[in-house]
Amino acid sequence: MNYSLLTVEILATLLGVGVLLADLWLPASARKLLGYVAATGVAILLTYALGSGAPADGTAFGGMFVVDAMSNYFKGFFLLATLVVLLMSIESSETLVGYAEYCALTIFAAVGMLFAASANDFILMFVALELITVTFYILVSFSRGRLGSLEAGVKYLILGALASGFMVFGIAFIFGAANTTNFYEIAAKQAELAKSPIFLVGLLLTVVGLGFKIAAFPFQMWAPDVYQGAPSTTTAFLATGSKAAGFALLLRVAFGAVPDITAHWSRLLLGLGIVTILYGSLCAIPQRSVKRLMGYSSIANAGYLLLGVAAASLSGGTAVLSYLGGYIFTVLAGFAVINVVVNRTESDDVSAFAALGQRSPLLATGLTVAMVSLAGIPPLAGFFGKFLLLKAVAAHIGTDKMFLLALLVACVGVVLSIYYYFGVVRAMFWPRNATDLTPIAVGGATRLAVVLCVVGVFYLGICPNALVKTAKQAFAGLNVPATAAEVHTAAK
Amino acid sequence: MSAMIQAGLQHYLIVSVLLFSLGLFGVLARRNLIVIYMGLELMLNAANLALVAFSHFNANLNGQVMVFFIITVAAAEVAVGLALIVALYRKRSTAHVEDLTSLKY
Amino acid sequence: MSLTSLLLTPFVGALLVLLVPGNYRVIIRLIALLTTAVTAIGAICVFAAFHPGVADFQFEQHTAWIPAAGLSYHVGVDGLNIGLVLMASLVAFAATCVSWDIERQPKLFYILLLLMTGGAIGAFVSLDLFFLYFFNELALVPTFLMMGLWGRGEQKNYATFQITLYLTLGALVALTGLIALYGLSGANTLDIVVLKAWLAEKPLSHQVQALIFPLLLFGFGTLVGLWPFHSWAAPGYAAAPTATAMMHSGVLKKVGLYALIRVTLPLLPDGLAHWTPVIAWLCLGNIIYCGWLAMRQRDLALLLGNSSLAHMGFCFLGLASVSVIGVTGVVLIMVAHGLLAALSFGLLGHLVKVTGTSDMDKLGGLLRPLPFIGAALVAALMAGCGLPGFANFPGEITVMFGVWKTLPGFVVVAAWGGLLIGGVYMLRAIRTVLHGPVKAEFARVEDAGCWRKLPFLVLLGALIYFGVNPGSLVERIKPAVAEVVKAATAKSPATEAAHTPTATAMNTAH
Amino acid sequence: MEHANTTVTAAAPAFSSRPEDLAWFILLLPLIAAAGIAFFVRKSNVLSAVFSIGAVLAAFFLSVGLFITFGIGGEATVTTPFSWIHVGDLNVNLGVTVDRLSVLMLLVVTGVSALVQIYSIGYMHGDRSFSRFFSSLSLFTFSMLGIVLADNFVMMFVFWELVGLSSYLLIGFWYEKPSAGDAAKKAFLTNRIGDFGFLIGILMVWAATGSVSFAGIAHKLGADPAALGSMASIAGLLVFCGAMGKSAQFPLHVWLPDAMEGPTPVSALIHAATMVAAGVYMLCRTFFLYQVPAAWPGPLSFLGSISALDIIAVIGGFTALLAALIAIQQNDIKRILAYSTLSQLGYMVMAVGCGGPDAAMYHLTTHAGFKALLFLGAGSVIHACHHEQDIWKMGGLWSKLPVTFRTFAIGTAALAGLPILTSGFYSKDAILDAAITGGHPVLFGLGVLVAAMTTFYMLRLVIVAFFGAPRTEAAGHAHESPNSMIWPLIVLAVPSVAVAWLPLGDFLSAHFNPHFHPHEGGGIFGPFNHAPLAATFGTGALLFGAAAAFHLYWNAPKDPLPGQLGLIGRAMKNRFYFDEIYDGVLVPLHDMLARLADWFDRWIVSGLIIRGVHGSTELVGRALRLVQTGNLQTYTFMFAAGVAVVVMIALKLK
Repeated sequence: MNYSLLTVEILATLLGVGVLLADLWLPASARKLLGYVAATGVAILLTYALGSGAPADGTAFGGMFVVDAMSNYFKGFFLLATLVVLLMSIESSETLVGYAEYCALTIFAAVGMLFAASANDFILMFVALELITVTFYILVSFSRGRLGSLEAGVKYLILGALASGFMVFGIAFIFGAANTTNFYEIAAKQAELAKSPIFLVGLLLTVVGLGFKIAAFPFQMWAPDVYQGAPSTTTAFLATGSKAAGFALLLRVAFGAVPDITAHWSRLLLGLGIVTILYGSLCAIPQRSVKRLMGYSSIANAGYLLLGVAAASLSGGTAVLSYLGGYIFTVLAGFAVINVVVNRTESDDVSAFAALGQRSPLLATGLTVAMVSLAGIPPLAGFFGKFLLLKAVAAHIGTDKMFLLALLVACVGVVLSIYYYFGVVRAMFWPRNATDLTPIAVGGATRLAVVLCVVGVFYLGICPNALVKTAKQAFAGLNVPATAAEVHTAAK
Repeated sequence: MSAMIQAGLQHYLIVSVLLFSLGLFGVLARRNLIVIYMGLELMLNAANLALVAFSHFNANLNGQVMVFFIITVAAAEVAVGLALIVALYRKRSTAHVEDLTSLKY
Repeated sequence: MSLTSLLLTPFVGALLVLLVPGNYRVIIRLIALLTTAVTAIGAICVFAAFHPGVADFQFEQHTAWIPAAGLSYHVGVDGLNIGLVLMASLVAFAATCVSWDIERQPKLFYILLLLMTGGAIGAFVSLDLFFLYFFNELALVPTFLMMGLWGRGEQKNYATFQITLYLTLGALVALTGLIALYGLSGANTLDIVVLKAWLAEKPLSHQVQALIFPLLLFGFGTLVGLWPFHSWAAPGYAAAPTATAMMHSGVLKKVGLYALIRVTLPLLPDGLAHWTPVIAWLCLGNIIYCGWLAMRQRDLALLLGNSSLAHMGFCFLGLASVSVIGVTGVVLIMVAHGLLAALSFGLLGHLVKVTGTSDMDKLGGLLRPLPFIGAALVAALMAGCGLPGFANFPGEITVMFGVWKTLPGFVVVAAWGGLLIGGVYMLRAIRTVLHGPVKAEFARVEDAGCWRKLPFLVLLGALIYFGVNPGSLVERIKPAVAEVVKAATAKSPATEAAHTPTATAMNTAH
Repeated sequence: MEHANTTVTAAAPAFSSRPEDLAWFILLLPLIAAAGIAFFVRKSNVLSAVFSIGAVLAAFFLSVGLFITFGIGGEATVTTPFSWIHVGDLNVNLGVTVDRLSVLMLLVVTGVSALVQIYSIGYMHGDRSFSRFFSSLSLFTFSMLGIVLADNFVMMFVFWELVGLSSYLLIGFWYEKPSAGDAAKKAFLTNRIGDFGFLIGILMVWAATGSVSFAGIAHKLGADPAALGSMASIAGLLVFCGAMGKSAQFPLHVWLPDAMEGPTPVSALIHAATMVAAGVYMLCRTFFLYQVPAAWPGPLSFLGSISALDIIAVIGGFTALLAALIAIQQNDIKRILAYSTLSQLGYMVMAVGCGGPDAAMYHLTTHAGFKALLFLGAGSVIHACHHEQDIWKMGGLWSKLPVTFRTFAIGTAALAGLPILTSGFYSKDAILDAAITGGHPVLFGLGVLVAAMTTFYMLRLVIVAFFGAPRTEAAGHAHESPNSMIWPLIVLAVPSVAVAWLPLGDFLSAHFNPHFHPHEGGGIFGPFNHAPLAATFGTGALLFGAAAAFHLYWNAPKDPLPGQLGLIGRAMKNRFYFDEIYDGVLVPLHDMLARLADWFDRWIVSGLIIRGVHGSTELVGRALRLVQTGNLQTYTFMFAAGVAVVVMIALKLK
């Protein structure tokens, strides 16, 4: 077996273990150093994975583990998210008891994501997801001293386990109906499987599990509570890595295993997307807690991404991948700022951000860029992602009016989102009553994280060509058969 | 032997679904976190049962392999979960879900 | 000066300002002023070097940008946008001049202003509709922040959010239309030149055009304040700081109209024909209804805001005529109104600065202490009610000539609105604000000092120049307009074929 | 582009050495002066006056040159060297028409303007906006010359509006006086109503003939008189609307009396001699529009063969009568003259309507002279009496202001139409003659009646103001005005008499009728020879009016008429309540619509719809987030329910 395909995963695991072990010998005062070490390690891994280390396409573990353009695409972003989260966490190394464990767990979760990106079998998918989920149970409740963190942990635990239960049950059905759990093999016989209700139910239950990860309606309930309660760095990771992993698997299942059924269910996905957008956007309007707001925003964004999945086309998949790329940078930029502010003010209320524009122009810029990008306004990454998504959806409006509805709902969602995102911006620049105007000093790591993300957001907004091209290749690598709409387009 | 009903796939599946439903009911109806967690384990085991049954009737050992994975994962989950619930109990002296509503709306 | 360097100048300026520490105020101001001055001079050079009588794009530059999505960076000017580019850069220069007094966070202010400028110019020169949208939206956040940070009035917050949400919604609906055009045409590009050639070969069916057109009309229309989507404009401009109001009412508002002409005339002729009556009726909403609103305003800022909406009505009227004369008039009005709106809001800014209010009931007799500002305001308000000698007049009269043959009744009503209703509120404003005995508290307010007159003189000069010599614009506008109108009115056989069967099918379905 | 008596030189190289190119200089000189004063010499009163008067005098002498050239058989030309807007079939050039009509008008405008400006040096002495005054006057002169020279409708409309602007600026010259501001506004807006019709008329004519140039339209109508189709009469009337505004014809006459709020020289120049005559001039210039057969669209077909000219004549006659009636009961010296101006304008419009544009132009020319004289004289009186304008507070001024009195008397005689001696007699006679030859006996009678009334109210003014004993201190201590004010009076008195002996009527008739031959037996007794009816009745009316005035007012301490006329007198004094009707009906109507729109916008659009959408969205958000109870039980339940729903929907999609 070709273990070289797993180099990144293996190295990442070793890094995690190393960090954990190093903690045993390091004095308590040097804990902070571990964050830097971990971050540096991840950074090296990232350059390795993007550069020379990117393995050639291939499969391992009997087809369970696949390396292709898509897995490489996601792995880059997972490592990037891990890097930024680790950088952010250095800011809170004092408040997180057992900081070394925190770093190690973050890396372990990242390993789960890396495996998820390569999973080509329901078994590996399950294991990778559980690796992510179980580590997140701990990461979410890491601030054991805070009731909110514990409560969020328990809620995530119960609902996560529930989702796992459904998913496992679904996998059992799939296995029963298809007699295999490998995506390629399922894809080969999807025509007959599509007639099997057992298979369809099993597939749906599996998708439910993924829906939980991406916080799509109606499996979104955990998101606001957990986002709010968890430590900010965890929330950031949850919103980026965990969500992206969910989408990586969703795309693989939907287009790698059962593309025809996905096309058949596109209206279901579309409907879920529409409802998710509306739910997330509407609920976010009255929010005062910025982290909770980000929870609802995350729901709404899941809705947008679902529209891209529902388009069930090359452009749709490309859009989802590009969107996720920009989204990761954007959200990380936002949370890097939120993390600092929450740490300093011990509040995540909007009023805690009052006059941030004067207290720390860098943080204010970072959060503004994040909010504006989330709202989908050029020249930031969020805009381009939304543009591609809407474009993918619009390709269908000639054939199905529901896509037109989705398009309009997406517009409404964006307008609603401007309302709440810009509310945060307003609080930073012209607060109703700002009492505290003392400058906020920002540590080097956070500074680096914010700058990195902001530059990324701008770069992907202005020069998204490389990203889009990679995304297109990645998605095309799933061997998605051209859908009716694309055949139609090509014929014109 | 002939008097005995030959246990077919659907019998296993029915049991499995019943088990799953019981577990789900436990999750939905019970207030105590520990009990809810037991319900969740029941759901996982229902899946295990179904997998084993399918594995047997499909003559494919992969299902059994999957079961091992599930058991392992469930163990890990239980370890983390119970630790969490204990930590919560220490903090709040309660393991009832309705007491856990500081994060809402 | 190439269009790209013209377009990049404001952004480079913004970058330079960003690099200067915030407490070097004078340097920041000078950089901003110099940047816009260079932009303005560059635009004048481009305008002068532009060959009249040629319908093709000039100063074209083309680079593949995002080939993966079929998007390209393509800039160029023709008759439709050459005047707008000039107008935008002049207004930007004037807006920078009048912002000299910004005391709070001048660095941020000038960065935002320069971004707005770059966005506006970019939107006008972009021939790829994606970039048109892109650059237009670029100005949204600066607008929001400027209104919030430096805005005035009690309604500031509400107005800021209203304008932001409205403009986003409009822009998004328009984007939806553009994307639909992109997707349904099958051309897989938003480059206007390519799309035009493509659609000339394979026009969209009548039904599809009638579906896309309203998205563009109401989307872009909202950006212009098409009735009944006008509510954001007046309170927004009243709450905005002077420079923002100048840039927005003068320049950015025109982007929507420009895009409407640029896109719908050549690409969606059937859709336009289908919706022409609606446009004609809605434009009366602007001309008459918003005129009446202006009559009732007691706040000069709201009055100007509503009057600017009324002027936009003439543009829609001209568009509805789908004639060379009418559309030429529309472009003329767009240029003229840009200058005029900027001038009016700039003068209003000075009034508010020295008197602290724009409430007309509190003002009075200001012509005595403010001879220059007062006289310029009289000129601006008179230009606003269509007085010859200012650029608005040739525009409005050309529109009326252009529309008369197809929609005479609408012209009658529009003329009533423009000549009478416009006259009533403008003169009322002059009467209450400038005429009458001067109030004691304003007897000593300061007139614009020596070089502070510059921005107003620039705008006034341009208004008068184009008012006296509209030919310099018309000759440049005409060929391009003739081209798009030809595309909009000529029914290609393909179009006939495409929509006749549909119509038959619909009939049988019924 | 060939017209009966017009040569068109299109796109000729600008300013070749032809004499008609002088017209451009005449046009632009005042503009240069206005701009020069505004931008460069604002601080210096002397230089301002020099600039302004110098420019207008130069223009005047150039006009004299042109007049002589064309008076002696020069050929009418149109020069259109600049294209203003040329797009599609809309082709607007900047051009000048130089023919008998325009050169005569040039002379009037520049002449009166020059005199008024000289007069203003004295009258406006010490005013702190002295230079602004001269700048505005120059701007006005420029705009007025533009109307005179315009060779097409659009250009005429442009200058039409500019004249409106300069009149606005000058009426509101003392803008700190609220009444001045209001009057300026009213004048501008009333004119705008007329302009509205004018513009629509232009559009109609353009649509039908494809041209906006006078020569082009005339050519087209000459070839095909029915080119305007069923809208011929309507188009004519719409164009006449413009004249109704500028020349203050009923029902748009209300602005003119209020316009007297401006400085008196302004009243003399703009609201007596030139601007108000623009309407009449325009009707004469576009007379070809009215020579087409009457045609009405369907709903108005009952009007049959009644032509636009007939309606114009009636409106003119009615205005003349109405204004004369009002003038009889006014006490403000300037208002009397204002209503007199109205009345005389009505006269001119009536003349055009009766098919006598030459008579109208003739009267316009003579009227410009003597009415300017009367206004300047009134200004001198007002100046002398310390800005007292009520004639009943004057008296006995003839000895204190000898020159003013004499010139004023000459003006009065000319206005009343004193036979043989004054120019007014000849032009008025031409109008009465036109009414007869045009077949309008009723209008002829009306004209005679108005003539009598004119004599009556003018003599009332002269008798009350200049004779008897001084009724106030101010009148008692009045002094003659300075020389700069006296001299223009004397100069203006000359044409009031001298024009009488010039063959001006024939000069004009030749313009409108190329086959015109001067009457045999012309000379100063001409009217009695070839229009005996008109001349006799005119003289009779004069005598009757004079007798009545002397009877009633000689040595009268107060006005005896109100007592005798009762209710009608009150109505006359209150100007037949037109202002009240407008203020009470038209203005509130528009205001009400505006109020309605505002209410709708405030409560329905901004309130109900926008705030409603905003509020309900927020409400939905608030309600929806209640789903997020925070209770795990709810969450698990919803999760399970969600699974069920999704599975059901998915399987239904089969």
